[in-house]
Amino acid sequence: MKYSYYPGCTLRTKAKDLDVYARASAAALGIELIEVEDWQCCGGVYPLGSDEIATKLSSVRALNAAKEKGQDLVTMCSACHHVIKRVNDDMKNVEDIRTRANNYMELEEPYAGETEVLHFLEVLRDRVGFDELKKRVKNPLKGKKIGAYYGCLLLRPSKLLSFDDPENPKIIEDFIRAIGAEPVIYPYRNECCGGYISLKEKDMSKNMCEKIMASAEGFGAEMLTTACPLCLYNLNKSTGAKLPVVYFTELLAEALGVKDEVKEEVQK
Amino acid sequence: MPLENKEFKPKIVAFCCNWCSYAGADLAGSSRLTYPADVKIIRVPCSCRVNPMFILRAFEKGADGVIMCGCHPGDCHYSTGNYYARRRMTLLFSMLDYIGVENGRTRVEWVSAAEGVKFSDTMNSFVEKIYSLGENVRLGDLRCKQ
Amino acid sequence: MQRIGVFVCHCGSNIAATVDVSKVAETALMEPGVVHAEDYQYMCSEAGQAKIAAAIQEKGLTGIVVCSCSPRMHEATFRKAAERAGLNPYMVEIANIREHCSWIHKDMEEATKKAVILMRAAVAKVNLNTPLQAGESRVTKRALVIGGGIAGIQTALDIADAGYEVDIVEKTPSIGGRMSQLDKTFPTLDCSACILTPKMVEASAHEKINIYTYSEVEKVSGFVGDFTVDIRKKARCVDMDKCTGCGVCQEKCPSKKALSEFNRGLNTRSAIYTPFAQAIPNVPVIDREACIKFKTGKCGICSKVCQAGAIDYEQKDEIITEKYGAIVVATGFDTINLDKYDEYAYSQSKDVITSLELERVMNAAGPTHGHLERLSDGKAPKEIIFIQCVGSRCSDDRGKPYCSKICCMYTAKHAMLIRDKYPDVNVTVFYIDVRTPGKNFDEFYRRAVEQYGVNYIKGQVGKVIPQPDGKLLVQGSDLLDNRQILKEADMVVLATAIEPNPDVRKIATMLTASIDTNNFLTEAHAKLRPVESPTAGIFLSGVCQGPKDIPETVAQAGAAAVKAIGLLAKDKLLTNPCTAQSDVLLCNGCSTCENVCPYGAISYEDKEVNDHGIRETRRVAVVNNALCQGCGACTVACPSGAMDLQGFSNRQIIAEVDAICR
Amino acid sequence: MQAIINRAKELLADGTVARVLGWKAGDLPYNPEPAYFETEEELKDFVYNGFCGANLSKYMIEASKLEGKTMVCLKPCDTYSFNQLLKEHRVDRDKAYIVGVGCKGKLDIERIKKQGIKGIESIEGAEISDEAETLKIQTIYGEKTLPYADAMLERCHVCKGKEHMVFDEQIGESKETKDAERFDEVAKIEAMSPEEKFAFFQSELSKCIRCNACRNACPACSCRKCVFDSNKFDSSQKANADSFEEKMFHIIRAFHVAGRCTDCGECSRVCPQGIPLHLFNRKFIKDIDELYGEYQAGEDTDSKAPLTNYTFEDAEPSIVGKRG
Amino acid sequence: MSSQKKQAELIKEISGVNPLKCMKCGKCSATCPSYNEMDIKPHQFVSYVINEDIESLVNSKSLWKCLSCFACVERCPRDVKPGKLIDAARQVVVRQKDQNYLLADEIPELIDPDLPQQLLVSAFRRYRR
Repeated sequence: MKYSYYPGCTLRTKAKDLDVYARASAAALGIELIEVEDWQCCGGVYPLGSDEIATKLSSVRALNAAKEKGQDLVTMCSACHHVIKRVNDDMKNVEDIRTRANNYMELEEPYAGETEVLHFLEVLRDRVGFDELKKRVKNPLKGKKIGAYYGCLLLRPSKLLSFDDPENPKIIEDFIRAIGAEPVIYPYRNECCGGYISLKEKDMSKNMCEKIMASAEGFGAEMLTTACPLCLYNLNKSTGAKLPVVYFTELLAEALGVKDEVKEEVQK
Repeated sequence: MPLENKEFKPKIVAFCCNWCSYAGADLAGSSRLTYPADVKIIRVPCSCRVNPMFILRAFEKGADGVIMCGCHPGDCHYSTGNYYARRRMTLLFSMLDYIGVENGRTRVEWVSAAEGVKFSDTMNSFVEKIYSLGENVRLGDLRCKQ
Repeated sequence: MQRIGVFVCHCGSNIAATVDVSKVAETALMEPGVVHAEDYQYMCSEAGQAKIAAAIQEKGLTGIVVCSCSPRMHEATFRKAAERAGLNPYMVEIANIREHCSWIHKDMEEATKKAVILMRAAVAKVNLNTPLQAGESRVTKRALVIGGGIAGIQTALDIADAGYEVDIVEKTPSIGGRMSQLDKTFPTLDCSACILTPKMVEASAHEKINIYTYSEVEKVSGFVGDFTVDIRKKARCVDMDKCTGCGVCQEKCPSKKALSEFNRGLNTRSAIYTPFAQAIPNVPVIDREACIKFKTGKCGICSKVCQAGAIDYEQKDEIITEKYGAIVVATGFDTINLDKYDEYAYSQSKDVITSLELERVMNAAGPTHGHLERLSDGKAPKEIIFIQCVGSRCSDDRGKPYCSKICCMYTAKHAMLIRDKYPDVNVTVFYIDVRTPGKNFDEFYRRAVEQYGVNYIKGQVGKVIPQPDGKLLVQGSDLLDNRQILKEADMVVLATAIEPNPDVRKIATMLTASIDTNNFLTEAHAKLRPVESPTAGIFLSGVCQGPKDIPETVAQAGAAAVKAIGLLAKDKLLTNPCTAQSDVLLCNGCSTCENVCPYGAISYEDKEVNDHGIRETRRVAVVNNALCQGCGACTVACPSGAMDLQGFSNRQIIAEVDAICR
Repeated sequence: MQAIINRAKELLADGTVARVLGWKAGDLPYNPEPAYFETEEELKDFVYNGFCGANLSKYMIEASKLEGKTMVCLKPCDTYSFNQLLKEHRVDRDKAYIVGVGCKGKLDIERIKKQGIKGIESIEGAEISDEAETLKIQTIYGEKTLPYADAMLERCHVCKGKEHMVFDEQIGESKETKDAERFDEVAKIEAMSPEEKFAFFQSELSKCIRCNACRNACPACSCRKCVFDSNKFDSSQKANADSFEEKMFHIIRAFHVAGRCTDCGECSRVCPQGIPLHLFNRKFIKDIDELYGEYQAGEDTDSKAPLTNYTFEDAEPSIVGKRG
Repeated sequence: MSSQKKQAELIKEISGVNPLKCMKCGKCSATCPSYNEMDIKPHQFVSYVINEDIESLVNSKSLWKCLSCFACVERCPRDVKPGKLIDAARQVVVRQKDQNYLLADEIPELIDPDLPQQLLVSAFRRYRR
C-alpha cells in the first residue's frame, strides 16, 4: 500500500511524535507513506470565504501532486485533514473555485478533486481494517482505559468530512479496542477544546478543556488520545483534572512494538 | 424586418403527463410560482405517449426547446410507461446530439403532482438554458442544401 | 369542418386580472372552425354553463373549447354541460389559462399572448376530436383496507355497516395499530385501549368484515371497480381455527429473549407470542427467527403443551387472490430512526426515550407495568425533560421538513399525566412553538402549565450529556431569557418526528397511487378531494396521507369509507373511452405493441381485411377496450402508426404542437 | 454456385419447394438482382457471386403469402434479418426453405469505381468459390487488379461472423472478413464538436433525393404502409419541399428500426447518392449496447427488444449531456 | 444601497447562507460552547443579518469568541449555519484596512514553548487579513 503523505507544519516541530510514530507504525503495517515533495502549510483553518482562492492553493498543490502519482493523500493532523479534505471538495464540486484555482495553478491538466483524502485513522479502518490491525498488534495495551478525544476538525461538517457519526463517533474507540486497550466513552469527546482561541483567550480554552477532562475522568479514563496537535496543547493547559494526552500514533507504535526504535528520533 | 432586431422569444413545448407533471404544473400555478410564458404545456396521458415524432415536429415547426415531464420512475400511473419513455428519450436525445443539435434543447424531468416547486424551478432553468443557446436553426435546417 | 365555440372564463379576477379575456375571445373568432366566441365572469357557474348550452344549440356547435382553469378542475363540469346540451362530451377541450398562465405570469400582454396560443392549441385539437362513447365496466362490491390500525378499522366498520364486504389486511399479528400502543389519549385523557378495544372486537365480529392479520398485499392489478389483489398470508405456524387463545404456549416457550415489537423493544417476549393481551385475533404466531425449534430443530414444547393441537410447524405462506371494487390505504406511521440525532444521546443512554416509548412505560401492560421509572436503573425520576421537534421541521437531510402535528399535544398530555400521578416530579418542556389548533387543545396545553405547573422553556436543546453518575445534563436555549441553560434530568423524552410507514412506497407503487417527497400519499385535490388518491378507486385513510391525531384520523377514515361506499354502490362504471385503437389496414402484426402494454389489453387475431381491393387474412392487433387504460405506450412502440389513442391521437397532438409553434 | 443450383433443382423436382429465391445475372457483370425461379429451365440464369449483396430476407414477406415453400438463399448476415422478421411475425418459417449460402465478403462496385477503374467489361475473382485474393478487372482501358478486400462493402469490413443464425441446410464455406471495428466511424463523429457534427450530417443529408431506396431495401422497414405515406401524423405532404418528412425522415426511420435493425447495411448499399445511412442505425446500436447491454437484433427470435424493455436502473436521458 | 445593506449582502454571499431559512429554534445558541462569552448570541446573529444591522455585528465581541467549531453548523435543523455567518462577518472586518484583530507586536507575549505552529497560523488566518 503506497500513499502520498502530507505531514503538515506542526508535525515537523512541536508534534514530531505524531509524525515519527505514524511513520514507524505505517512501516510496520506495510504501508508506505511517501511525503509530498515541497508541501506547503495548509493554513491551519479552512478559509470559509467562498471568494478566497489564494489561501486554498497550498492544499490544491498537495492534492495535485498525489493525483499525478495516482495515489491517495494521507493526512495525520486533524487540521490539515480538515482543510485539505474541504478544499478537495471545493475543487470537485464548486465550479467557480475550481476554475479560479486552476487559473492560478496553470497545470497541464486541470485539477478537479480526483484525489482521495484519507486521514491515517481512515487508512487503518478502511484499508488495513481494525480486525487485521488487531492481528498485527504485538503488545496489546491491556487494561489501559483510554478516552478518545475527537475535537471538531475531524468530524464537522460531517457531510463533507464523512469521517464518522459527528455526534457519536466510534472510529478511535474501535482503534483503541484494536490495540488491546479499553475505550472510555464520554460525552464531551466531540466538544471543542477552544482551538485557536487559546492564543488570545486562554481562559476560555482552559474552561472548555476542564470540562472535557472532567467528563473523561468521570467516566473512568486514565488517559486521552487525539490526532490534533492543537487539541493536545490546549488539553495539556487544562488546570483541572490532569490526564495524560498522547497522540494516537504513539499508542499505535507502542502496540505494534516499534515505539522504542524511534523514541530517540522524537526527542531530537 | 431584419432578424437581429427582433428580441429572441423562444418557443418552448412542454409535454406533461396528466397524472403527475401536469398536476405539478397546476400546483406551481396555484402556488403562484412563476416561470416564463415561453413555456406552453401539452397534456398527454403518460410520458410514454410522447412520440419522438412530436418532438421533431415541434423543432421542425420552429420550437427552440422541448421538455418532457413525467411521473418519477416507479410512480407511473400506468406502472411502466415512464420506463419506456425514458429509454426512448435517451436514445432520441443521443441521436439529436449526434447530428449536432445542442443537447440542452431537449430535456426530461420527473415531476410529481406534489412538486410544484420543482416544476417551476425546472421550467426556469430550462428556459434560461434555451435563452443561452439562442434560436434553434439546426433542426429546422438539416435538409437545406448548403 | 367542425363548428367550434370558444368560451373564455374570467374566473372573477383570477384570470381576467392578468389575461385580456375579451381579446382572447376576439382572436378565437379568427381561428379555423371557430364560429362562436364569448367571455364570461364564471364559466363554471350555472349561468356560464347555460351560455355554453345556448351557444351549442343556437349555433349548432360540434365542438367547444373552454379557456379556464385546469382540466383537472372542471373538465368534467364542462363535459356534462355539453352533454346536457346534446353535444358529445368528448368534443370539449380545455385551455388551461389559469394555473398555466394567469397565475404564473405578471405581465398582461405576455399572459394574454400565451392564453391566445393555449386557446389556439385547444381549437386545433378539437378540430380533430371525434365523438367518443364511454363504455361500462362492472363494480366488484367488496373493499380492501390495507392496514388494521384505528384508521383501517374505522373505515372497514363504516363500509361494512353500509352493507358491503370488507377485507382488512394487517401486516402484524394483530389489528390495533399504533393506537393500541398508546396509554392515554388527548385532549380528554381516555385510556386508549378502553376506547379502541371495543372497535377491534366490533370489527372482528362483524359479519361483513374479514380480517387477514400477519398478511401483506403482494400484488395489485386491474383498475377502479375491478382490482385483483394477491394477499400473502404469512405462516403463523398456529392453526387459527384450532387455537383457543389459552396462552399456555407463550408461558411455556423457553425462548424469551426476542424484543417485544409492541413494547418498542423495551422488554422481551417469547418466540411464540401474541403482541398484547387484547390482540385480535387472539391467536399467537411463531417468530421463526427466535424459535428454538426452527433454529435447531429441537424443542417443540409449544406443540406438546397445546391441548388444541393448533401448533403447525409445517405451515406455509398462503397466497389469497381476491377481487375488490375499492381499496383504502391506511398504512399509518412510525417514528423516525434517531441514528442521525445522537446529540440527544438516544443511542448512548437508556434514559433518553422517545415519546412512543414513554407511552409504553406509562402503560400498565408495558415493560415497567405502568410505573414511571428509569430504564437504566429502575429508579424513580425526579426531573424529566421533554424535547420537542426532534426531527420535525428540519430542512436539512437528517429529519423531516414537516411538522409532525401531534407532538405538542401528546407532550402536554405526558407532562400533565406525570405531574398528576407523581406530583414530586418536575417536568420541563423545551419547545420551539407550541402548536395547538383543535377543539379544546389550547385549553389542554394551558392546563398543563397553569394547573400542573409544567415548565415550558422556549428554545431548542443542543446536546444531552450523559453524566458519570447516570444523570443527563441537558444543554438548551432559553430564548426568552436569552441564556443558555444547563439542566440536569433523570429522564429525557424526545418528541420524535413521525413518518409514513416505510412499506407505503411499495404499496403505492403496486397501486400506482402517487406519493410525495416525504412518502405521504398524495390526495387528488389538496382541499376538495382530501381522501381520494388521484388513482381512481384508491382512497386514503389516516396518517398515510399526512400527520394527524386520532380524532382527525377517525374523521378521515369515515370520509374515505363514504367515498368507497359511493363507488361500491354503483353497479356499473363508465370507462374512459380514450383508449387505443388499431387500424387494421396499417397494422403489421409485429407484436411490438403487445410487448409494452402494461394491462395485457392487446391481443392478435387473424382477420380478413380488404386493403384497397386486396383481400387477405392478416395477423392484426386488437385492443380490449375494457382493459386498456389509455396510457399510449403502444402508440409510440408502433412503427407504422397503426396504433393510435382516442382523445390524444397523433394528429391531435401534432395539431397542438403546430399551433404552439406557429 | 453450381452446388446451389443443383440443390435447387432437386428441391424443385421433389416438390419440397415451389420456387427458388436467389439472384439472376443483370445486364452488367456487377449488378445481379433478386429473382424467383420456378423451373429448372429458369435456373440457368441463377448467379451467386461477390456482387450478390442484396439481402433476400425481406422478399420472404411476400413469398410467405404464396402457395408452397420458397427456397431462399441467405448469407450469414441475411439470416439475422430473417430472424428479426420471424420475431415480428412478418415471415412464415414454414414457408421458407433456407439455404445458408457461403460468403467471403460482398463487393461494392461504387468503391471499385472510386478507385479509378472505369469502363468495366468483366470481373474475375468475384466467384464465390474462387480463393483468389485479388480481383482481375477487364476494362476498355485494359486489365486492372484490385485486392478483394479493397473492393468490399463497408458492412463486410465489420462482418458479424460467418455463422448462419437460421437455416435448413448450408451450402458453401464462409469467411469472416472483419478487419475494422464496427463503431469506429460512429465514435469519430461522436468526438466532433456540435458544429462539425451538424456540418457533416447537413452535407450528407443534403444529397438525399427521397427516392425511398433505403426504405424499400431495409428488412426492418417492413411496414405495410410507412408512416410517411399515411395521414396518421400529418406527415405526408408530398408536394411541400419544406415538409416534415424531408427533414426528419432519416432520423425517424432510424428510430423506428432502433432495436430491430440488424445492421445489415442494405440502406447504405442501395443509396444512389452514397449517403452513409448506416451511421444512424449504428449510433442507436452503439447507444443500446452501452446503455442497456449488448444486443444484436436477429440473433434469436424470443429476446425482448431494447425499446420494449426496461430496467429500474436505466440511465436518465440527461446522460446524453454528461457523456460529453 | 446603504452600506449596511451592502455589507449584509456581502456576508450572505461569503457565507453562502440564506438567513431567512432560520425558524428561530435557538439550537445554535443551545449548542455554542462560547455562548457565555458572546454579547450577540449565535441565533441573534442570524436576525442581525436579516435586519441588516451589520454595524452592531462588526463591533460585537462575539466575532472573536466564535471557535469555528461547527457544532452549530452541524446541528442547525434549517441549514442556516450561524457559524458561517459569523465567520463571514469576521472576514468583512479583517478585510478592512487596519482591522486586524491580532497584531504582530502582541505575539511574543502570547506564545509559550509548547505552542504549536498550527495555533499561530490558524489564529493568523482567522484574525488577520
